[in-house]
Amino acid sequence: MTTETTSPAGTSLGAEQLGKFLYEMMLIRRFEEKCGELYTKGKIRGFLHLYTGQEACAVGSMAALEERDKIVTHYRDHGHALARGLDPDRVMAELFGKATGVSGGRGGSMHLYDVSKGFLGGYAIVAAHLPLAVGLGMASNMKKEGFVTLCVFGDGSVGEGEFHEALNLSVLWNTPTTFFCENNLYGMGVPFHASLSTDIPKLAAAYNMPAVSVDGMDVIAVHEATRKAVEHARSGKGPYFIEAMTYRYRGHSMSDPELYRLKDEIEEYRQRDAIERLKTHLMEAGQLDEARYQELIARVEQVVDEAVEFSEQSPQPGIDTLYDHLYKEPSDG
Amino acid sequence: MTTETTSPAGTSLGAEQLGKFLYEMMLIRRFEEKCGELYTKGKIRGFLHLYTGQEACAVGSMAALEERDKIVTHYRDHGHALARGLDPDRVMAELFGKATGVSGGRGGSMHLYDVSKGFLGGYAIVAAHLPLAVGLGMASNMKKEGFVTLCVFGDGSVGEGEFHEALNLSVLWNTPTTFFCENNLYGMGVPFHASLSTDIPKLAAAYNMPAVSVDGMDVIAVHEATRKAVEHARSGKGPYFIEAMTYRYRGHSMSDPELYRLKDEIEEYRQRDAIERLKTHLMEAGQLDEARYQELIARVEQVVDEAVEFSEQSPQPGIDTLYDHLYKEPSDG
Amino acid sequence: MAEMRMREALREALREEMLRDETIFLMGEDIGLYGGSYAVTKGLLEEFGEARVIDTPIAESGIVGAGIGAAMGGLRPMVELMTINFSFLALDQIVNSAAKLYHMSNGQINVPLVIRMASGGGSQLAATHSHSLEGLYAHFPGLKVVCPSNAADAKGLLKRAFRDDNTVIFIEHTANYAIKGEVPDDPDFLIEFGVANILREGTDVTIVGYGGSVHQATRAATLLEEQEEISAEVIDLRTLRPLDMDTVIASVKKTNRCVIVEDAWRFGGFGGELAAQVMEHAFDWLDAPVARVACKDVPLPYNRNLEFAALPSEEDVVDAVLGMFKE
Amino acid sequence: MAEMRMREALREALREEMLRDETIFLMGEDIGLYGGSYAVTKGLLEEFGEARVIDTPIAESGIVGAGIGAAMGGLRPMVELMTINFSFLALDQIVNSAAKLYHMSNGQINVPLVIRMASGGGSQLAATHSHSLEGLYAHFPGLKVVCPSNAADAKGLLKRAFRDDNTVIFIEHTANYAIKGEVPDDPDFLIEFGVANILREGTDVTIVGYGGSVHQATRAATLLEEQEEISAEVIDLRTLRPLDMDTVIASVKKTNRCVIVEDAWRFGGFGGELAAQVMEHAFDWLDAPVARVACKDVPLPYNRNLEFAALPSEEDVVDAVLGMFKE
Ligand SMILES: Cc1ncc(C[n+]2csc(CCOP(=O)(O)OP(=O)(O)O)c2C)c(N)n1
Ligand SMILES: Cc1ncc(C[n+]2csc(CCOP(=O)(O)OP(=O)(O)O)c2C)c(N)n1
Ligand SMILES: [Mg+2]
Ligand SMILES: [Mg+2]
Repeated sequence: MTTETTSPAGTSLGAEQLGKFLYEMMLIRRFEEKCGELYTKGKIRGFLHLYTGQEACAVGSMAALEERDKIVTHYRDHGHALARGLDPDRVMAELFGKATGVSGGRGGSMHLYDVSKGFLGGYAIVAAHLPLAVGLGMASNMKKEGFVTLCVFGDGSVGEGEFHEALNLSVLWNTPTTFFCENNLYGMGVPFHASLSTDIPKLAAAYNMPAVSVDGMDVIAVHEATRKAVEHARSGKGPYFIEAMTYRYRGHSMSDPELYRLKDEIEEYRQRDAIERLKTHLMEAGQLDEARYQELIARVEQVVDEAVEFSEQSPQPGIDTLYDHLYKEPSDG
Repeated sequence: MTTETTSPAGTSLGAEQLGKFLYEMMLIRRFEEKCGELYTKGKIRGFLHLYTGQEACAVGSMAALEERDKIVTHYRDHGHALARGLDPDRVMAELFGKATGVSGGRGGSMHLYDVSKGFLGGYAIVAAHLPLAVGLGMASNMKKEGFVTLCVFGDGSVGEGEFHEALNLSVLWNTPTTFFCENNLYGMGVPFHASLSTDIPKLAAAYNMPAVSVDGMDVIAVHEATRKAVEHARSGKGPYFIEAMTYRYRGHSMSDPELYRLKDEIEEYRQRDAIERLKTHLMEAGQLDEARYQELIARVEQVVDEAVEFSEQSPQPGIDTLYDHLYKEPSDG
Repeated sequence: MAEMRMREALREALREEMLRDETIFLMGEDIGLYGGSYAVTKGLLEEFGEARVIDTPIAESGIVGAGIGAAMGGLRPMVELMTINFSFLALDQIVNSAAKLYHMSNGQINVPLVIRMASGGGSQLAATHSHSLEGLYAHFPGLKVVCPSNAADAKGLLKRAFRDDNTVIFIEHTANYAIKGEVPDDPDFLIEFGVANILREGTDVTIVGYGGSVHQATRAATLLEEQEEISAEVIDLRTLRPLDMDTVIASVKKTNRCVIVEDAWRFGGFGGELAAQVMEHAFDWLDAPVARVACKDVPLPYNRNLEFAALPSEEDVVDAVLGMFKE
Repeated sequence: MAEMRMREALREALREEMLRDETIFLMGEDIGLYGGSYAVTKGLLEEFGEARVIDTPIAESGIVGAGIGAAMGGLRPMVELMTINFSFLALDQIVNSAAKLYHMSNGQINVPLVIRMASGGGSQLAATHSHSLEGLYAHFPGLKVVCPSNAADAKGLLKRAFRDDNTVIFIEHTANYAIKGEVPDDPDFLIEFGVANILREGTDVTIVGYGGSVHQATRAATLLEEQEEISAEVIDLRTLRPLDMDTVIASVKKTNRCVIVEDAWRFGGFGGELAAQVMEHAFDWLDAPVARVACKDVPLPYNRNLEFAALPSEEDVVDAVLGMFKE
């Protein structure tokens, strides 16, 4: 196990790529803030888990994937969906429960899917998708399709039995899987050291797979680590484990009274905000100026507004579709 | 993680203790051989998992416990029951399904219980008793009773999610638990390296508990290791992990066609037989002679014969007891 | 008597029982610092401390197993599984250890364990988070299954659960948490298991519900009286195991008609058991087949309209009753 | 046609389907080197190699999850869970992922997975190892549940399962493995799901069974004919989901009496669903309440006499039928 950090200065990533990172992180940030507002207004219902603070994780990791690769993630999945290039209109429409949503309004916030993008879902049962990622890896190996599966989950998931079963199976069967743990320090209200007796990468390494810890508030560090992990998988070397140390600015879900942490802590992490850091770096490197930055803000604002507008205008799924998609029939093609 | 071995010469155990070990191992051996015969005759039914070959594990570990301590083990549990001092008559009667059996004929081979001996059961769902051991440790801590729980399981259990959950919980909650893994190289027909991506003590150590590997065909080594683990627990230092490398001479259960291993391998392990080794040592040390050994053989034979006789003579539980012990009522005391 | 919500009544039960019996402790996911995901355990960590209110990792099988072990060791643990949806992961421990040890050990080991969990649909939590599994648990001999429908029952039944020597599966419908009611403050207020509650007397039809579905039953009874002049008797089962069929059968012998309302999927749900038992014991009294109103047999969709369409409503109950009078 | 045991018919089905479709592979506990704990997969490792016959660790949740993932990735896996008793540990994967993904993804992701497991009591394996959970699985929308009672059906249904685009829970009663029968060798011999089989025609009473209990039903029918001159029609449901109630209802409308036989515990078992549906659809035809013969509501004891007393027997079925004629 090694801990990896990078400096923006030392990266091989070009200005265009970094600009894209900045834009995507800003989009997710704004999208999530809007979701928070819409929840309060009753436009979005059910459980809603916002991703603000963790943007670097989704953006840095997804950029390391190819089109053929697959993603399975947890219920805090809007960021991953957007970073993977799912249509913001259709992601938002899903949160509205509309027929145009990525899951036809059936899944809601915790269950986003877009197979055309290899986005195989948000999973709402903690750690349940880890074995799925192993199975996808078996398929990639057996069909010699060379796709890698990125499997995203939180620190709280590490205590579940399926974490153990999946890591063991993936090493045994040498599956092209990148396990990506977003350690945001809490599983709901429980600090991760109160739910795990050890360090996460130390445990992962014990299964005999490479395991690193990276600064999850640094999009470049996340990206470099994921690129390595994905290359490792693609070259037939099997699974790889990444712990990204990050932080969520909002409560666990919209109903979290946040009794368990202090405002100070949030403030401390905001000082290390991934968006601010990348912005400062780009400005210092002369790759971004205030005008261009304002443009990005405007563009993000517009995309989110359009997504809301699209969702408002979209139809509800018909009651007559209640029994749709219960079983796949041969006629479904 | 360290690997420990001992030599009989270097042990602090006295002749009496070692003689007791020899007798107990011989008793288990003979008891199991008899069970095998009785199964073929249809006297014992259901699943029967014999313990021959692994005697040193049960005998060495149980001797490290005090009366107040508790044991939970798996379905291959006759050896542990006998080593813990359960009445051979009543263990055998249980296998006959008789009312006088330790579980009243309800449990059978895989589900032996004797609460008066702190023997809290054989568990037939692989790894399901590991969390129970943690809970027993919580009770010991909360009630300040100072009892230690010895939790015995096989190498095949390590792949289960509950292994992970239990080890993590035990370290987090600092429970007085001794995890004792009898690595007999196979989980049914699967070699352990085909079901686990790593070494067992390496994995256990990753949870931040001491983990050792000992020669499970050496009763003294097993005993010393368990004594350390139990002291560790008793002094408030929490869980401890022991892997005992051992071997079962018979098939997994009576219905095992044994397609997966070669006779050679069995022969190889028989060369390291724990009973033979201790016998040789005691003879060389002048603590045992042939006459005394023959006496032991006769005694063991008699105990086993009496157990069979007792079981044959014992009554079947009455059909009218079918609904007994479904719920504990206040009147049950 | 004091007026309070069901969540507060549950909290009162926990507090009082913990004060009464030192061997009781609570463990579960986010029951401490977070205050419980449905705020039932709020304040208990502060009052009783970390030794008796334990935040656990997310490890359902492990913590239920630890609860069983602690019970075997002489304590009386309560494990909160947050929601019933996560209890699938602990089902082996519940069914193979908690429910069977007393039997398998020939009466040597009992498991006095209370497992609490929130249940039910209706909050747009979608398919993975909207299960109603009361009937599934009731199938297993060795378990007791409790599903309170109101604040007072919740308190009396939960207190009773802590005085049982067996494992009690205590299922709280999320829609009930905020419902207010008068709750006795006698620290020995207990409600016995296996005693159904006739919520409303009537003569024309018996409507049976439990947990969440009691409320559709009651509202339907009001509608039937107001709009159709049909007098419905409403029975709240309160516990599914033990099950008080005597009260139901006596009612059906009076009304000659029976509708069962439940939140679970209809197909293979507990309503089938109830309907079959009514037929077995009151066949000659029935003027119509026992009707079942239940969740449509689909995973619950997130979309509000679809979810509403899937869940049983008071209108569905009214329709079922009217159907019986038409024939 | 060739005569073989059910275990061999299952093996034939696996072989033929693997030869037909390269995307099919098998994984499970001890299906390879050991030859399968009930010898169903014996020889397949040798024939198809390690890539298509995979021995797994003992990790039920993990391997079922991996099967789901492999199915999502375009393969058609079969996961053998050794026995249904261990499937509790995989239940979350089965219910929350396999059964719901097609719905939750709005038809984007289907899970063509076959999960095979041995089931049932009667072998003195005691309480943890004697479950009958066919009805439990049938409760979950999104799953298909198959329980063959003989060699030919086992083959035709298992082959059919591999051609389904959904998750099929395939449950094999251990008492059936050794039963011999004539089995078609047409590689496209398929039995459609949702088509019950009338094993024996009769006019006085309809006896319904599935999986293991079909045999008690059939033996009871013989006894009834020989000893009581009662003509029983015996129906084997073959699949519980989809369920062919039409065949059952048509039969009951002819016989006016119905007995359901199942291996599961009576209370909350699938028999309740069947009884309720018979009442719902044939109320006016019934001369007596539908009777249920099932396992007594206790954990199955090891002792042979106690186990026999707990399990449903042909005598129990005969008694239930005679009870209907007495009234
Ligand atoms: C099996 C299971 N248990 C409990 C829950 C309830 N739950 C939802 S999210 C969560 C915390 C998960 O924390 P973590 O994995 O760290 O992810 P984060 O929310 O911090 O992103 C819990 C306990 C669940 N969804 N599934
Ligand atoms: C959860 C579960 N899965 C599968 C089984 C079937 N089974 C019984 S013993 C066994 C092998 C266990 O091997 P190991 O833990 O090494 O113990 P050993 O038999 O070698 O002593 C298996 C797979 C079971 N009893 N429980
Ligand atoms: Mg977290
Ligand atoms: Mg082993």
